[in-house]
Amino acid sequence: DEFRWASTTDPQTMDPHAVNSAPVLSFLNNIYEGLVRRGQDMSIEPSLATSWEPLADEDGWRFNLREGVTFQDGAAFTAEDVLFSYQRASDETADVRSWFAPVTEVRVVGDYTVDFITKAPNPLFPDSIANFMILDKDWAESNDAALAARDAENFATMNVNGTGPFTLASRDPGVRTTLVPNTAWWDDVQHNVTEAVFTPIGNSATGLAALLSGEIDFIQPIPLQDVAQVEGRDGFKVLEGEETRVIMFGFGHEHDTLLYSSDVTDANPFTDPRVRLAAAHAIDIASIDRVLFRGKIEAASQLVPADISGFSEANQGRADFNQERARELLAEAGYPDGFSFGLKCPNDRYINDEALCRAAASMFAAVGLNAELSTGPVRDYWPQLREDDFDMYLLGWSPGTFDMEHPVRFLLHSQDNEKKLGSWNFGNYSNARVDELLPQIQQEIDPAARQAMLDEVVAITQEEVAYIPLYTQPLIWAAKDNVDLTQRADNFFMLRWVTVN
Amino acid sequence: MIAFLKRYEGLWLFVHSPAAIMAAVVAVVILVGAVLAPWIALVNPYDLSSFSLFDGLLPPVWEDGSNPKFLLGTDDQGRDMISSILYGARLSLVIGIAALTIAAVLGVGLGLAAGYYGGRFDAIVMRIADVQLALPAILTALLIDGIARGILPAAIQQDLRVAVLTLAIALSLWVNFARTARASTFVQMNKEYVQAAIMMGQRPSRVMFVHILPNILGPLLVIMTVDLASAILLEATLSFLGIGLPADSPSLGTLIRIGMQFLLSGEWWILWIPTLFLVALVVSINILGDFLRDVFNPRLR
Amino acid sequence: MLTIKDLAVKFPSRFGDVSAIEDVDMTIAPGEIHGLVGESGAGKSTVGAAVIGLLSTPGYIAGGELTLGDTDLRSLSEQEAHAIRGDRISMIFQDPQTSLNPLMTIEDQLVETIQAHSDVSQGAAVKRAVDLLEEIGIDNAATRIKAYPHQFSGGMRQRVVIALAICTDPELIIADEPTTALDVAVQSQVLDLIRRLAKDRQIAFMLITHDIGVIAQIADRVTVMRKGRVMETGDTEQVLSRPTHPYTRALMDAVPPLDHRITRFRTPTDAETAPPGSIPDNAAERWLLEGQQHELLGLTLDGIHLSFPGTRTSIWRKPDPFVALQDINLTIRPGSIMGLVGESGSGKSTLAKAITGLIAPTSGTMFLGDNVLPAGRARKRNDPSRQLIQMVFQDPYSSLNSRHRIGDILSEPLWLYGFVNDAAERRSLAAAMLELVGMAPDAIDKYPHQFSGGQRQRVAVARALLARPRFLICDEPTSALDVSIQAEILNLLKDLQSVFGLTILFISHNLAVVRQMSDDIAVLRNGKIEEIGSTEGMFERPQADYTKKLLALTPVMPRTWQV
Amino acid sequence: MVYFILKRLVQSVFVMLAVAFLAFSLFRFVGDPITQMTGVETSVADQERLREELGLNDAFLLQFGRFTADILQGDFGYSYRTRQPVAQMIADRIPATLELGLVALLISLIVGIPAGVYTALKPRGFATQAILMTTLVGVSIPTFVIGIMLIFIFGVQLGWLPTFGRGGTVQIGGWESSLFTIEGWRALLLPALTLGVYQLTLTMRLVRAEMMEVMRTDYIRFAMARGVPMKKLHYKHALANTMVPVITIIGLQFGGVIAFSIVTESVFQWPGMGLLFLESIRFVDIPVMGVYLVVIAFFFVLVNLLVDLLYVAIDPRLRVRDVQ
Ligand SMILES: Nc1ncnc2c1ncn2[C@@H]1O[C@H](COP(=O)(O)OP(=O)(O)OP(=O)(O)O)[C@@H](O)[C@H]1O
Ligand SMILES: Nc1ncnc2c1ncn2[C@@H]1O[C@H](COP(=O)(O)OP(=O)(O)OP(=O)(O)O)[C@@H](O)[C@H]1O
Ligand SMILES: [Mg+2]
Ligand SMILES: [Mg+2]
Repeated sequence: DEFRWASTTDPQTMDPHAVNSAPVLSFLNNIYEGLVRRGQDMSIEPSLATSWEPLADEDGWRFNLREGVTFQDGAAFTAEDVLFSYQRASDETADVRSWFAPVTEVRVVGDYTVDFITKAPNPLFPDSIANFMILDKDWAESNDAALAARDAENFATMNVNGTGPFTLASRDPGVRTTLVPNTAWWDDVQHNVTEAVFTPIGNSATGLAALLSGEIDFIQPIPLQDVAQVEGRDGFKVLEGEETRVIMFGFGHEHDTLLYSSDVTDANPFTDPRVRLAAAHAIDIASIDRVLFRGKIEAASQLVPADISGFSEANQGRADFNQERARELLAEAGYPDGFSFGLKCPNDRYINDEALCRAAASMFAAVGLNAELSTGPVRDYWPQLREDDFDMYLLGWSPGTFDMEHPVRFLLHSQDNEKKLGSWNFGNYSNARVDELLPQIQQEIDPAARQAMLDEVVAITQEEVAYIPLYTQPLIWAAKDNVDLTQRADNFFMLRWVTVN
Repeated sequence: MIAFLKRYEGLWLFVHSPAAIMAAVVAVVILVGAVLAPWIALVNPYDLSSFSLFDGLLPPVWEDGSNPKFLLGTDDQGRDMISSILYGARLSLVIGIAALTIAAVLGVGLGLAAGYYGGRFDAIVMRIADVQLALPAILTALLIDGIARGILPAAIQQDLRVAVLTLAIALSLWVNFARTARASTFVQMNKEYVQAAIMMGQRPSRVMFVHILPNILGPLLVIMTVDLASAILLEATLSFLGIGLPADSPSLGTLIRIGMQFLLSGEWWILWIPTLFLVALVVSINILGDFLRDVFNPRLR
Repeated sequence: MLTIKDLAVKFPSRFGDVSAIEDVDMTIAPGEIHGLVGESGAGKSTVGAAVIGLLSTPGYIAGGELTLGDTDLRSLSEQEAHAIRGDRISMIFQDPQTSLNPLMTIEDQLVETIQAHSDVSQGAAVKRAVDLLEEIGIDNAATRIKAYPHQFSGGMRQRVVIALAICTDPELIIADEPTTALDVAVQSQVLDLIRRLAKDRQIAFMLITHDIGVIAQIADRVTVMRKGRVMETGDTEQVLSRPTHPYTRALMDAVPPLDHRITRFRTPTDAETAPPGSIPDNAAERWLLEGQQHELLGLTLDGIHLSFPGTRTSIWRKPDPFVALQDINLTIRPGSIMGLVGESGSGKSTLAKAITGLIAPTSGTMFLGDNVLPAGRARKRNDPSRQLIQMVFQDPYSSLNSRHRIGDILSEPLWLYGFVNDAAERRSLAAAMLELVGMAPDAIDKYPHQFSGGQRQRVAVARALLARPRFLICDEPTSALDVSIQAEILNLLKDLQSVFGLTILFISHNLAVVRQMSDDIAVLRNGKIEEIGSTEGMFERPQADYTKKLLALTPVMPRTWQV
Repeated sequence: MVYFILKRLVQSVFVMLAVAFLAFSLFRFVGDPITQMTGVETSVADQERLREELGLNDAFLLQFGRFTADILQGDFGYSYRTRQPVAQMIADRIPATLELGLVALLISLIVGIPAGVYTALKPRGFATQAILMTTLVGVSIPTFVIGIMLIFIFGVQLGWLPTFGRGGTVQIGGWESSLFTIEGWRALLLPALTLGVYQLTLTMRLVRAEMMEVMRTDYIRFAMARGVPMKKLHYKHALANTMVPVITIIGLQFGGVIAFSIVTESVFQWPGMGLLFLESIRFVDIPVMGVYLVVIAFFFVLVNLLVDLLYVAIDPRLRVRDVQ
């Protein structure tokens, strides 16, 4: 059946290697496939590779490829295509090349066998390439699309040739994109979609109106406050879940002084863990949940939600809402009357981000932490964070690999440009032990030992209040009642699980 | 009494125009409320400790589940609607009036000079006006906002958002003043009193500001009122597009923008009460503008 | 045929109903030209508008009878009244420049009017329109009819207006100042046309004017109005030569005669307007006399040439300049009054502006006394001539800044030229000057709009005098005023000139006025001086053809009628 | 005439260059395109390299010079966001915006002019007061609120009209038009109305003021005095003369229509230039923003030129050549 859906952002390109952004990867996962893929529960399962195992004599992984798979133009899928796609995706022009940072070489072993050689043991490598999509070598080369489009468009920007369940029927960027099923798909078809039309709708009220008026069958996401409205209407349903994204406050750990304070100008109180803990105690997560999120969030204790691998079961506690304690801690740290500081937040990045920050500022103020709130669009938010232009900031993090190692690498390890570590650790939280543990975690094959190390990292960073984890961001999708679909925790929407009744 | 009123024709007209009286009452009430906001408002939206998320989303008193403390309910931050609106009107009016003043000074000054000197100077001013017109208000706002962000130290940017926005609105309004002032000045330039003044050897600045300006004030005043309304609306629109004020400095426009999120969710008051308020304000300013237009129209005298 | 009885018209105003006219009685017979005279605001136009049913809102007829033939005009419905307009009653307005729709051709306007009232085909209507234009003296009517109004001259336009008024064969035409905006030559043509139409077609005319000369020339009967009431009505000859009403008599006295010079106009001696010099020991007078640093100053213009740049319409061709003044040589003797006459557009005001430095001549030299007078921008703001030369403008309504108080207006020259540095002193001097020009000193705190045109012109004169000028330019100072008020202003100017010994350039298009005022006269036409000489000489023995023609065409009262 | 047009064109080039310059200087401050172009995991070094490649590290004037030089050669560059040619992206979106703007303008004229005439002729009537008040309230509500309200009333509650997009479009010589299908018109109605409300009020008030002025002129009184039928008087004589000044203002307001179409397009997900511009701002897509502004300036200049020509067409006094 025809299926029409909407989301806020249009995928900018049809080239799977040009842009590493969720809208693009999510959309193209319907068209292209990788060696492995994620199932409904986010677990890794075979896709173009039927099986994989660590190499015996060197660090790396061997992938055994599926035979008999053809691209949508009819060409056969072979190991050459994997090698080609690797080269393409790890080229300078590609935005996804960081996935292959640990890889030193890819070897075609046979028509249907490929080896990925890594610098060091890398137990998580297969997990990290779930979004690595394979193109046909001949198609790309003969259409001048051997490299990802960077400055100008190329053939792959507007055209596709994947192995996946759907293929592109028409594309009008920013307006509508139509997919039709790939009749030659190798896997069992679970959907009954004959044509799928995607429309980006930027304004959430408009999107909801489009759903309620029946012009679209499904929309992702809808605003939290409208859940009741949709549920209350006949013929519509809301799908609620939790994204893997944890929202947190970060601090300017390495700043000597506050940038935005009107009273404390010669020191940075946030270098004192007691102050950071005080801030954590000031947050009334229950009220945030009730008023801002209508009871749809889960409080977070660490930088990943509970169902992510590596989650530290041992450290599930979080600083409770305790204004008394917060004031005490401030007094202990030498700020009995509190102080003022600057709080930076984006206003178009996370669900209710601006409202959250306003509420948090008000909660901080109640214990004497007077936040000067400054919000702005994300387009100049990141540059500000990169320039260290904050005292405290809001950040959401979704582990791309669905493993705890990801936030440790990006958010907890000290900044290290050379090794490309700690690149989103804007406040440069730095702990020698954490830095020491990260490479070990990355290489440890034994799950228990690995978990122990992760537990240690979480314990340290909780102890030091490196961040204040707040909650896991909810995922709210809405659809017509007659549509069955699967909501995956990474907020990817897979057409192959859609059935229209 | 009649004699007094006859002397002040505008006043006489005023007491005989119920619409104008009503508009004036509404405008004055809003104005007074805005000025007195710090003293009469229940909470101060700028003082984060004066309200609490705990009180969030309470409906107005006539609905179930309300808290009599908050007559018109609270928003998603727990701010009293009445207080937010009073402070919001305060900010909107400050921005509107300030933007208007800048626009008027700039526009009238340039327009007067263009009309007075004519020739090349006039041509240059009018081309600049064309450039301004070709850059719609929204884009001007973006430009100013962007430049301010680029050149001002981050620490004061937030404090200057209001100033930046004001300037942006002012820039998009000055052309109106300049064109009107220029056209009226052209008319006045042919009037004999101006020629008399020039002939006597008076300074150009004196001719422009002492002689001509008072005579072209009428149409300018009308533009002022109409543009005050547009300035307030423009601010709301810019906020909607995300280039206006941050949510914690609630202008009427920001309140409406925030309220838009609750259009469907059942918390109607968060959107509709500020909207109603804005409409009342803008309509009454416009009515007063129309009224002024009548007063200044010599044909209706 | 038209009978007006006890007509009253009221205008509801912000302060209650105001009676514009009351108890107006008048009858007009077919073919009769009925003159309606009176000062401004007397209600002349209101009578006309009431008859044709076009009172400007919110005016209404409060009482009386209006009958045309056997139709009671007051009982008509809105539609019926509109049907009568054009069909039986037409109207001609004062200004031919604004009476025609600028966006439609003459043909369209004529045809639409003809078709509105008679059921004729387009072709027939066009033919009738062409015939009509020819009849009223437009050559080449068949092609000219395609033109737009702006392509016609003023006189032709007024003829078109008349053609529009008569194209439906009305019984009555109300002509509201039909010639006031026209030159004498054109005026006489239009008046001839009206006379002919009245005679040939038996159209009745209600001719509203304040020019007694025009009335004297063509009106059969005349009605004199004042303040909304009829003062006197009767045969033209009787009313003008043997007025029974004192007001009519006063009005006649104020009419300047063309054929002889009178020293002073007789005006009703009003306490308010005591002649200057009669006020004993006036402070302003003393101040003026003691401040005369210069002896009498004359002005000489030598070969003045002035052209305006034309508007550019092509990239390749430089536009032809418009020559406004050519080779003007003129000497104004110290202490004399030089009259400057000429039709509209002849360059009179341009000459005045050149002398005041508002515009610069293209070539030629000007001398004030023995000194060269710098031209245009070359004249510094503090050049002494700025003070020595002052001007009284034509339009008393725009020559005073309506946003300034009279006191401020009068103090300005005192302050500007550094005569008096003390504000209080300036004020008392201004008050004294008001007295000198015949106004109550309490005027000092009022605004110009609180005064009549004549009073404003007095203020303008006062402002000019307060600069202690030696040379005064009066650019049609009375053309916007009623005859009676004109007489007062002219008297004032004469008196001031004799007391202070000013040299005056007196500009007017009214030959009769110039004759009363000036010692010498220059006649200007198309930017060239046609003739120049002493006033008496010129009026008695005009040399140039143009001057002769002007004199012949100016409507005058027959000498025998004059009181 | 030719001289006049040429003169306007020269002035127009100046205006466009100035707009381009201003526009270009603004982009430096909108945000950082690089962080928007790359993913979370892209390393700082890779970002730097990209920045260098795009010439973003060059001096401002150099960048501007390159931008204008390219445009003058007909090269509008490529979008940072989609990597498509900007010229094509904009060209694809022009029809949507123009049709929306023109229909909005049309609505404002079709409704505004008669309403203006009516309220001018019956200045004290009850209907007049009602019309004036309604429109006043109409323009006092921010555009975006009106748009969403219309969507919910006519799209969701009544289900009469679509809530977003352009509906059915057909290609006519490369021009994607929604004016030739019922669906297209249904989709166009609400956005055009939203966009037109402000213009409508403005047009109405202008026509009303001018009309009242014109009705007092001598030539109207004279036309009345010679019995020209009332209808003709109002709609031929008075209205034509009213339109002369009204056209200028409406022309000038076209810039406003285009500007506010940004808001309308974003509310109705109308795939026009305004929506593209907003997206481009979000992604700091400098080439697209630059070309957009130049195109807007071009439209503005074009409309002004048209207005001048229209002026000449309406008003014979301006046909200098004809004067004999
Ligand atoms: N529209 C109006 N509203 C109020 N009063 C009016 C109006 N029109 C005329 N009047 C009044 O009616 C009186 C007569 O005016 P009217 O125009 O008939 O005078 P007039 O004799 O034609 O004067 P003029 O020679 O200046 O044309 C004046 O006092 C004027 O104030
Ligand atoms: N600034 C100007 N630019 C171009 N032409 C002008 C300008 N000023 C005046 N003229 C033209 O110069 C001619 C003379 O004008 P001027 O005002 O001197 O006439 P006038 O004799 O005073 O007429 P009136 O009796 O109507 O006042 C007119 O044809 C006029 O159109
Ligand atoms: Mg009159
Ligand atoms: Mg003149």
